[in-house]
Amino acid sequence: MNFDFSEDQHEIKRTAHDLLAKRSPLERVRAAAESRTYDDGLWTELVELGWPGIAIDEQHGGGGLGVVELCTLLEEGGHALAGSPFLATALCGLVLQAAGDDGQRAAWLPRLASGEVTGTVGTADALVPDADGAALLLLADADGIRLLERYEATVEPVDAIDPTRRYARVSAPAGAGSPLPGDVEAALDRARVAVAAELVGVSARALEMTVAYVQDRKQFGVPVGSFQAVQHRCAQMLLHTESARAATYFAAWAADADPERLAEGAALAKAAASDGVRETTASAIQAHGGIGFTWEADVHWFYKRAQLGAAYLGGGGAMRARLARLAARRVEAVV
Amino acid sequence: MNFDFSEDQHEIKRTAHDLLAKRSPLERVRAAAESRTYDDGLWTELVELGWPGIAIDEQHGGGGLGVVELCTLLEEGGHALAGSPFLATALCGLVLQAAGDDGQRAAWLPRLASGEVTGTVGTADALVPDADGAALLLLADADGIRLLERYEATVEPVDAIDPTRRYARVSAPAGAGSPLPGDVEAALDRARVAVAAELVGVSARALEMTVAYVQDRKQFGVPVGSFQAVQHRCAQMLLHTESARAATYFAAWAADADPERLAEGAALAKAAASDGVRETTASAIQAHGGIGFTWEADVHWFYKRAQLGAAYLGGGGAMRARLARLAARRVEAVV
Amino acid sequence: MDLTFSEAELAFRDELRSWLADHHPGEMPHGDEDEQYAFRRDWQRTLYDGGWAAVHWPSRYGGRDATLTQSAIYFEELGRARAPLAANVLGLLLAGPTIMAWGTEEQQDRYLTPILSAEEIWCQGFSEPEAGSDLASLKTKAVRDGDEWVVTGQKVWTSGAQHSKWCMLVARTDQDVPKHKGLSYFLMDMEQAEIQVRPLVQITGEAEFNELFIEEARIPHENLLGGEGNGWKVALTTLMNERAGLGFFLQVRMRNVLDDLVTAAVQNGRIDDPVVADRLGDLHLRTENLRLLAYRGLSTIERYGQPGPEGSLTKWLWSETNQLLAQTAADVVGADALVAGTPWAYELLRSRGNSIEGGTTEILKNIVAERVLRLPRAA
Amino acid sequence: MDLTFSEAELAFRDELRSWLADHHPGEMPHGDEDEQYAFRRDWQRTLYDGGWAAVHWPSRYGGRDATLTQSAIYFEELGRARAPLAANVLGLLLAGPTIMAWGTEEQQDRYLTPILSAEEIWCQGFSEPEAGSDLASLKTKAVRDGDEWVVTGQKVWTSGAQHSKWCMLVARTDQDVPKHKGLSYFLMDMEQAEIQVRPLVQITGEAEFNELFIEEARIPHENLLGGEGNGWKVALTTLMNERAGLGFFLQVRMRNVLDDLVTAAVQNGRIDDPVVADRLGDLHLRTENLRLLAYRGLSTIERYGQPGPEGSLTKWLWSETNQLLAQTAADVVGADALVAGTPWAYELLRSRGNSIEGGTTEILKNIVAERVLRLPRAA
Repeated sequence: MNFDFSEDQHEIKRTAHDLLAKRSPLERVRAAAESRTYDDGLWTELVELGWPGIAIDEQHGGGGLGVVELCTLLEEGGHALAGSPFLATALCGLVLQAAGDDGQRAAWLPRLASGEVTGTVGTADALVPDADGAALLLLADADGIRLLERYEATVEPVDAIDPTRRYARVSAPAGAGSPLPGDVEAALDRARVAVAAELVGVSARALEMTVAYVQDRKQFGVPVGSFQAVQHRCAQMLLHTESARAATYFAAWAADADPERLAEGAALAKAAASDGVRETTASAIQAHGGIGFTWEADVHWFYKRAQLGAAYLGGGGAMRARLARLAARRVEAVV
Repeated sequence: MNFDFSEDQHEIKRTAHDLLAKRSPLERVRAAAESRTYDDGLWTELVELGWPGIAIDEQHGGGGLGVVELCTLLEEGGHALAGSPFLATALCGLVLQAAGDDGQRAAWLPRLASGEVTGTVGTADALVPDADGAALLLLADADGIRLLERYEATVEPVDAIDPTRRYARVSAPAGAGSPLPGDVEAALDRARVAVAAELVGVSARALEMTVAYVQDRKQFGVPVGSFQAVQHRCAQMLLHTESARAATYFAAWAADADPERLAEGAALAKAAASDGVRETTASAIQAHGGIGFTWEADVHWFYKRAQLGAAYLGGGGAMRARLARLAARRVEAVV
Repeated sequence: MDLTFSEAELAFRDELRSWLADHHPGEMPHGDEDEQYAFRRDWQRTLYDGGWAAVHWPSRYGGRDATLTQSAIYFEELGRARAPLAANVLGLLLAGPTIMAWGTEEQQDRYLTPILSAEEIWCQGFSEPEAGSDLASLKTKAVRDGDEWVVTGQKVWTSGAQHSKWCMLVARTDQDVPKHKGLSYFLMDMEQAEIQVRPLVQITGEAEFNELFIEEARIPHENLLGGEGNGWKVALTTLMNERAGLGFFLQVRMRNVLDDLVTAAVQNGRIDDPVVADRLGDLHLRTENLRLLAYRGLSTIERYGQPGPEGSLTKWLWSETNQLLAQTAADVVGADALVAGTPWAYELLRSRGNSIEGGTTEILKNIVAERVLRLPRAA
Repeated sequence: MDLTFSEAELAFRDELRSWLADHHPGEMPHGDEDEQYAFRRDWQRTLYDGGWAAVHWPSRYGGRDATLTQSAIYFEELGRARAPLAANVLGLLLAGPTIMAWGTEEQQDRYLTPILSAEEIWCQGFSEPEAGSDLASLKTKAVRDGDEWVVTGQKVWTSGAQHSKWCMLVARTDQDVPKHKGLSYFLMDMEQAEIQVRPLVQITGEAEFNELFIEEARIPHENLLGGEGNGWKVALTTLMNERAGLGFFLQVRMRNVLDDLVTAAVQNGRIDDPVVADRLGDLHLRTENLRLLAYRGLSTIERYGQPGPEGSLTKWLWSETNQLLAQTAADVVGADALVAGTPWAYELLRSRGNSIEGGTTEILKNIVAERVLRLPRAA
C-alpha cells in the first residue's frame, strides 16, 4: 500500500509544473483568454514532449504509461490553466483506447499520440472542449459512443463563460460515424477521472492564490488571513482540494491497476472534484474581496474553468446518484 | 400592511412569557424530564387561563381568538420547554375545528377548550405527543383523518429521545373511529403552523442561551463570543430563527385571514422551522463546547425537542417538495 | 398583525400599476452599456414626468411622501413589471436623502430637483483600494485653500462615475485626529480634468464600477455637507439609506429569476426530478423568507423607529440565495447556462459579487453578532 | 502509487482475520456500563493472549512492530468485524507510546506490560474546566515536597477514570514562567482518597467521561516523566499519538453505520427516493474520501517522516460526516431513530460530541489554517 507517487511519477509532475510555470504564467493565460486564442507554440512543445500520447500504448506510438501519469500532467495543466487542446485530445485517446476496436485504434491512436491531429469527447447536449479544431470526435449518447471524423459532425463553436478554452456544440445525423464496440461506461469513466485531475489542479491553484493574497492584504490594520472567518474558509478550500485529489488519484490508479473499482473511483473523483472546485473557486473570489470580482484579478479564470469542468461528462448530482446505486448494490451483496 | 403583533397579541405573548419564566424555569424542566413526569399544576394553571381553547370558537367554549394568538403561546411554550399536553391538545382542537362536522365539534371542542379532556393529532408511523393521556386522538393517513376515542385506539407509550414530553405510537383497526369530513390538508396545515411556532421558541431560546454563554465564557484569555467563528455561528442561528419566525407568523396570519395562502404558508413555516431548529440547537451544543455535550447543561433538551418537532407532521424534505409543486403551479398559471 | 395592504396602499399600488402599464419602456437594450444607460436615463425622465421618480421623497421636494410600505410596494411593482432601474439610483436613494438630512436650504434648492429629473447624475466616493471594508482608514485628503478644498486621492467601486455630474465624496480633512474623526463629506463636481475615471471591469466583462484618480481636484467650500469634521456621521446617513427600498427591488428581481428557472425546469422536464424539486423548493422558501423578513423589518421600523434584527439579515440572505439560485440554474438549465451572454451565464458570474458589494457577508455577520446579538467585539 | 496491499500486509491481514474469526467476543452487552467495561477488559485480555493487543508497539514490549499500514489494517479489521475497543485504549495508544518515548528504562519496565494486558488501566488528565481547548492555561498545580509532589486541581473529560489505576497528568510545577513553560508530566496513581472521580454524564445519558477533583494527591518524584518543566513537550507526544490508528477504527465504524443505513433504506424502499439517494451518495463519497485521505496520510508520513495536510483534515471530516450520517439516518429511518435506546437515536445524540471531543472543529480549522496553510495567527 503506497498512496504516494513513484519517483518517476513525481518527476513527471515536477517537470510539467516547472514547464508550465515558465511557459504559461497567468499573464499569458490572460492574453490568450482576452484574445480568445491559444498559444500554439505551447501545444507544439507539449506534443514534442509526448504529452498527448502519454497514456497511449507504445504499440500505437504512445508513451505507454498509465492514467496516473496522464493525471499528473492534467493536474498541472489545470493548475496553470494553460489553453491547449491537450485535455480534449488526451481524453479522446483514453476513450478510444479503452472502447475502440483494433482498426479504430490503429487508425487513430498513432495520430493522436503524435499530435498530428487533435480529438475530443463529448455529448450533444453539452459544450465540448476543442471540438472545432479536432479531426476526431467521440460523441456519446444513450446508445453508446460514435467515432466521427470532423466532416461527419456538425460543430458549432460557442463562446463559453470560460474564455481560456475553446468550446463547441457537436451533433451528427443518426447513423453517422462508427460505434465504439467496447465498454462505453468504463471508457467514459477514464475520461471523467482525467477531467477530475484537471479540476484538482484548478482547485489547488485557487487555494494557493488565495493564501498568498490573504497573507499579504491588510484590513483593519492586520492581514486579512488572520481573521478566523478567512482562515476557516481557506481550511475548507484545502479540505475540498485534498478530498478531490485523494479520490482522483485512487480512481486513476484503479483505471490502471484495478478496473473493477474504476466505476466507483470515477464517480467518487468526478463528484468530489466537480463540487469541490466550484466551492473553492467561488471561495477564492470571496476571499479576495472586491478585487476578486474584477476582471483584472486572475481568480475568475479559475471560477469559469471550474464551472465548465464540473459540468463536463456529468456533475456531482449524477455521480452521487451512481454512488448511491453502488452503495445499495454493496449491501445487497451482503444481505 | 402591518407585520407586527397588535397590542393585544403583544400582551398575550408577554404574559405567557412571564408566566412560563416563573412557573417553568429550566430547573423544573430538568426535574420533570429526569423523572419523566409533567408538572400537573402548571397544566391546571394553563387550563384556567384558557390556553387550550384560545383558538376555539366562543360558541364551543373557546377564547375565539386566532391561530396567531395560539402561536404566540406555543412559541413561548417552546421557549420555556414546559412539559404539558398543551401543544397536543391545541393541535387537536385546531384540526377538529377546521375539518370536523358540527356534531364532532359540538361533542369535543367544549371539552378540549375547558381542559376537561386532552387530545392529540398524529400518524401511525410517527411518535405522537401526549397520546397516552388523550381522550381524543385524530389519526391521519392517506385516506384522511379519523376521530378516535381513547378506547378505539391502540396507544403504546415510548420513551423518545426528548424526555420533556410524552410520546406514543398510535394505531387503530381499519374502520375504527369516525372520519373528519372537512379539508384534511388545510386542517393539518394549521397544525403544522402551530408546531412551527413551538419550534421558533425552541430555536430562539437555544440562541439566547448560547449568546449568554459565549459572552461569559473565556478561552485564550478572551470571551469565546469574540471569536469570529463563534460570532458567525450565532449570526447564522439568528438568521435561522428569524426566518422561521417570519414564515410562521405569516402562515398563522394566513390561517386566520387568508386561507388561500395557508398551504404555502404552512409549508414555508414548517420547512423553515424544522430545518432551522435542528441547525440552531446543534449549533448551540457546539458553541457551548464540552459543556454543551453534558447532561448537566440545559442545551440538549432543546436539541432533543427540536428533533421530535422537526419530524412531526412532516419535515423539511416533504415541505420543500410541496413548495416546488406550488412554485411550478405558480408559473404554469402564468405561462 | 395584518398582512393585507390597506386601502391607501392598494390605491397607491393600483395607481402605479396602471401608470406602469401605460409607460413601461419595454426591454432594456442588450450589450452596449452607454445605450443601456441612456435607456435608463430616459426611463427616469418618464418616471419624473409622471411623478414616480422618488415616491419616498417629501412632496415638497417632488416626492409623494410615501410610507415605508408604499415605498416597498413601489420597488416591488417596478421589479414585478421588470422595469429597469432609474439611471440616477444613487442620487435618488443616497444623495437626495443625505442632502435633505444634512444640507442647507441653499444646497437642497440647488441639488434635489436635478437629482429627481436625472439631469444631474450622482455617484458615491467612499471606498478606497486600501481601505476595503474599513471606512475609518480612508486616505483621500482634502486641504483647505481659501474658499476651496483641494482633494487628492483614489476611490474605487464608484458605480456610474462615467455618467456622473456629482460625487458624494468622503475625504480626510484633519490628519491629526484618529480614524474617522478627521473626515468630511463633500459634494464634488466630477466635471474637472483633475479627476480621472477608469472603468473597473468585472468578471462579467461589464464595467458597472470605476476607479477615480483625483489629483488636486477643487471643491468650493460651500459644497461641504454637514460641516467640517462631520463626514463620518453624514456618511452613516448615506449608508443607512443604502438598499432601504432597493432591497425590495432586488428581492422581486430574484423572484423573477426564480420564476424563470422554475418555468425552464417545467419546460425541460427537470422539475420531475425530486432532487431538482428539492432545490427549487428550497429556493422558493428562501425567496419568500426574504420577502417576509423585509416586510417584517418595515413593521419594526414603523413601530420602534429603528430597524430590528431583520435589517442586517436580508442583504446576507439575498446574496447567498442569489448565488445558490444561479448555481442551481446552471445545473437545471444545462449547457446554455455556460454560454457567454445568456441571462443564466450572466447570473452565474454577477451573483459572485453579491456577497462582496455593499458590505461583505463576513462583515455583515460581524455586525449581526456585535450590534444585534451584542457579542463582544473581536480582539 | 500502488494501492494494493503488499504480500506482507495481506499476510498480516489474513492472520488477523482468521484469529478474529476464532476469537471474536460477540456483541457487546447493552445497557450497563460496568458490564460493558468488563466485557472490553476481557476482550483486551483475549487480544493480549493472542499477541494482538498493540500491534504498533515494538516487539520487545509485546507488540508486533507493525508498520503504519499494518496498524491501519489492524484497526480496520477490528472495525469491520465490529469488535469492541480494547478497555485500555488510552494506555495502548497514548500512555504506552509516550512512556516509550520519554520514560526511563525503569519506567518502561514497570508500566508497559500491565498496559498491554489490561491489568492497569490508564486515563488522561489534560483538560481542565477553565482551560477548554487552551492547554497552556492549565491551573492544576504540583508542589515538590521532599521525594513527592503534592497535586491540587481539577481535571475534566477524563474518559475511563473510574476504571483507571494510572493517570497521565499534566500539572503546573512552576508558577513563575509563562504559560506552557512551567508544566510537568506525571504518572499519577489513581488509587488514593485525595482524588475524587465524578462521572460526567453526556447528553446520551452515558458517562464516558469524568471530572477529577484532586486535593493534595501525592506522586512520588520517580513518577515524573520526561523531567521537570518538560510537560508541554511530553504532552505533545501524547497528543500526536491521539487517534493515530484509532482514526481507521472510527472510519470503519462509520462505514458500518452507513452500510446499516443503506440497508435500512433498501428495506424500507426510501432508497428509491432520489433525494434520499442523493444524500446517501454524498455520505458514501465522504466516507470513502475519509478512508482515502487516511491512507494517503500514511504514505506521506512514510515518505516524509511527518504527517501531511491530510492529518489535520480527517478528524474534522469524520466528525462532520458522522453528524450528517446520524441526521440523515433519522430522516430515512423515521420514528425509530427518535426512540431512546435505538442505535440510530444513540448516533443522533452521540455524534454531536464528535466535533467537540479531541479538539473542536473550530480549533482544528485554525490549526489547518495556521500550521498547514501558514496563514498569520489570529490576533
